[in-house]
Amino acid sequence: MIWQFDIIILTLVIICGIAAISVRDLLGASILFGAYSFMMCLLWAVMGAVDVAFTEASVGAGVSTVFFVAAVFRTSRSSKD
Amino acid sequence: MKSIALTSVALLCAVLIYSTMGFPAWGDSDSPASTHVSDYYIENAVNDTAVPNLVTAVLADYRGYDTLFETTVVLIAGLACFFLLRRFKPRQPQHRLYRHIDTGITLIIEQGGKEPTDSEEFVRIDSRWVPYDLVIQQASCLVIPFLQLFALYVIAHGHHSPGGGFQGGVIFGATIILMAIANDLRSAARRVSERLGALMASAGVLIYAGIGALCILLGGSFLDYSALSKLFAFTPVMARSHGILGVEIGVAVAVSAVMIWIYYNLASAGRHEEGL
Amino acid sequence: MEELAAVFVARYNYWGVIILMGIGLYAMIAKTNMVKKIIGMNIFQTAIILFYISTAAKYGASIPIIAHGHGAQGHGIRAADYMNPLPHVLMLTAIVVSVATLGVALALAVRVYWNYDSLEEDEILNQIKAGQLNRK
Amino acid sequence: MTSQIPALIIVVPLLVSLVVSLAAWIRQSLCYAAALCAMLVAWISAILVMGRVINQGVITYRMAGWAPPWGISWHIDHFNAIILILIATVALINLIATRSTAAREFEDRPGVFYALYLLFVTGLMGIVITGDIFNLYVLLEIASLSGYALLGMGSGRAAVSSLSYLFIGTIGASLYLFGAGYLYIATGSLNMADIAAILPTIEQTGVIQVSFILCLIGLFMKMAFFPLHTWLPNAYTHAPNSSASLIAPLTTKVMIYVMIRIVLFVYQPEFAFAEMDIDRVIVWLAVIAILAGSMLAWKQERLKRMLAYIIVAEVGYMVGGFWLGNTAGMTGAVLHILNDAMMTLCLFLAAGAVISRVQTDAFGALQGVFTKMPFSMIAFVAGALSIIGVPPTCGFFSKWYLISGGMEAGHYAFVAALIISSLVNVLLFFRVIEIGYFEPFDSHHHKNGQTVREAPLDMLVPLLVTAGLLIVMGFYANTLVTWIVKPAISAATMGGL
Repeated sequence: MIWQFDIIILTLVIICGIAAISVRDLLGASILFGAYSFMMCLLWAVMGAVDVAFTEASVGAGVSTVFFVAAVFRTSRSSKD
Repeated sequence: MKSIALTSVALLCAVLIYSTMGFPAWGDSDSPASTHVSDYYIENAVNDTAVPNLVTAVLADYRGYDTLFETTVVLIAGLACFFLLRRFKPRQPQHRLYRHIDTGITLIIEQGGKEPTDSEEFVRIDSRWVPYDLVIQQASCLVIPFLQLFALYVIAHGHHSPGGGFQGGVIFGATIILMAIANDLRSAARRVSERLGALMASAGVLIYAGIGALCILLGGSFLDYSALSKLFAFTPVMARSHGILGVEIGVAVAVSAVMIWIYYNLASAGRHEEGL
Repeated sequence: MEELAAVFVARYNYWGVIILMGIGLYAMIAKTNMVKKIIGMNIFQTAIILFYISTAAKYGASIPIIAHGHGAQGHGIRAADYMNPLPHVLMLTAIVVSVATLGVALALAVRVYWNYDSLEEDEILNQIKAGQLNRK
Repeated sequence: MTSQIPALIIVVPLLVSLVVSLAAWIRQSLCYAAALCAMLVAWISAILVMGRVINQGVITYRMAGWAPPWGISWHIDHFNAIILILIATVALINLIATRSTAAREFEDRPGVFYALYLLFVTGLMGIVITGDIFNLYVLLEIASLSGYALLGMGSGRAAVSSLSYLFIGTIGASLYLFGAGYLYIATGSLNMADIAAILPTIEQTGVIQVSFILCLIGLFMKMAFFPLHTWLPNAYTHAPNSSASLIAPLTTKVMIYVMIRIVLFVYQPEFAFAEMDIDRVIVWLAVIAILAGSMLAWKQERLKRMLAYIIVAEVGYMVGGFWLGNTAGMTGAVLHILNDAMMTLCLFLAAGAVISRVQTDAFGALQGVFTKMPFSMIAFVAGALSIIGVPPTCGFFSKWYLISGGMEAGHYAFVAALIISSLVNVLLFFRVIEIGYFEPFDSHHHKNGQTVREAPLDMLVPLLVTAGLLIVMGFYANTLVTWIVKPAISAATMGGL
């Protein structure tokens, strides 16, 4: 566990989180949320939580993103904010 | 509105950040969280359950009751998506699109027209989005078997390496979702139909809860896998290890089926005709 | 200065958690789009998961898989050599709960879209008000 | 083998719900029968467990055979045993009463409805029975997620209301989880009894206080305590009738149970009342909740919506009574959990019966229902009298304890709020009764030509049983208090306070 790595990834996580909620295109927001989840997965891997990181990689970055894309495809893609 | 929200959230954050001053330092191995209960797991899990992966041991045995309900939560999500979204009546008016495979010409069949259902030359396509990319289709055909093999490895090897029923199940479900995205929903549904998915989802949780109930019948507590040693010729420790494997298989079956089921319902908005 | 740096290194992870929680909560309060709110909800939940994982970390410890698990049968295992497995277990459960919540939330959002043809909260409220006026 | 009876309360509904969700794809007709059997078994085992608790004291059930704090254990005392019986009774009565409603509302998916129904009940029972703070969160989500699905299936606004309930409910549950994380970081344990033993020994650094506040706010969101109640009226008004009459009586009451359990058994009274010093604030909030709930109920034009706002006021009764901090107030709060669940069930079932015949619950359409549906309306009046607090019904006794608790604590505003809200309830229900009894039946309002008549027997019998239970619980209120409520409270407070 090296805290210098940890802080870099944590910053990336926060940037991805802010980006995901501020993009107007919902498809883009879904993909940014996928990136957020993947960064989060790296963060947990740095902290030694390999099982949790594995789960987040498959669930958060994988299946959740697909669900978001599917829901956006079936509703509307644009958002007012 | 937005500025009010921003200030109140910022105030809340400030209070919470102030409260972190009372925490033990990050990474401190003498903090209460790292000494009170967890030491027992680290020192005894291998002796108690013969599972070197501590997370698997704690997940499926010491706190197996939590994990049973974790699997049930996934099943509830599947049931809820079906319950809320599924529409059995087909859409009216209906016209279907078929593509001639060799030339790429699209055929529109209005209602009442004869459809080339069993034709070798025509293939049905979705009305809103028409994926027709040979590279994607062939590449996905190539990787899906290996992904499924990897999913089975993750399920079976959860005792020794990161992974287990949940992760393996999600990967397995994702392969079918990949098939549905690369081709179309109907070709995935031909392999894993909605009915099969729903039955597998319930059956997977039933395997888990059934193993737990079997332990009661054999004289132990609920989910006390060591009671299984009476049924099979295992030592109680190995019975726990094998009980964990059985439970992980149940989790994997349930989770993979539910992921597919949720995807079908979300991507087709409940009609199961056209997908993403 | 050194003390300040020590406090920072010992706490910044928790601060990151709280900032992420703030981002999620802000999205849920201030954004009107339902999908944005759902993304905010997920960020909020993952922030709490990060909090638990941070409590499990130990400097100088390895991942919670006992090396040479078989054969040695647990002799001479020192607790300080391995990360705390308990929060990892809890958070596996929490991740699963969050994906289940996500599925149900998206299903409800799709149903909302069927009824109102919109995912913006203010537009839906206007439609509801107009519908009540029509009925009267 | 008898030591395994507590396990049946959870295991049987869980297993049967899985069988039901399998049967939904094989034979839909089996689903109802299976659900009924499961609820009967759960009800009988809850009563057997109550008997054992009264005879032998606290039962501890070790899940998977591991000793706490390493494994998860159940802790069953008088308090959760009686709540278990309450949940099983309400769910059983509602299951029988809403059979035809459910068949109409979910014509092509009753199997999945019954599976979600059983899972919801399993979740609530698991919340009540568990002795582990993280396990409580998981089961909270089980009950909530199945609740969102059941509420969201209605037509029109139901999905929007259910989605906003989901947002608030998820924030509430996550805040609870965050508070539990603060507790974990300070104590290193998740078992309630273990934390209770550790907490007095560690030095106070503010972490425990913050965890207490976070847990409390999370639970307030879940139980619709006044400023955080906005999800409740919409969610219950637009929900399908068969699920509203299950969820409305149980969810808020179980959350109040969780609050009492966490405050008394984890943080303990000395910390929660003496050290935190927020009890006066919460009682004042409860006063506002009672008054606001009653006033908002007055403004409504529909029966179910009015009942939903009455629930908001009733939550104020129970939270306020508990935070008065004396034995009478707590007795009143615990007794009122039992009474209020039964009253709400009775009123929602009666409203469901009316809606099934009149097709709407707007006040304007209720003219003359008393002559057309006399038995349903008798049950409705019994429920109304109990909510108002008229003596032979059970509502009187819990309100009596609450008022005497308020007098004892010297909190006269709370007493005044209780009395004002009772008067408002008189007016509210008199308005309904006036329309239903004195105004003649007007056939112009029922343009679909269907004649309005008494509800079918399978709906009417459970409704009358519920109304009867209200009066029986009134007669046996003293027995209930001496045998069950008093031991429950004194176990927590060690006779202190």
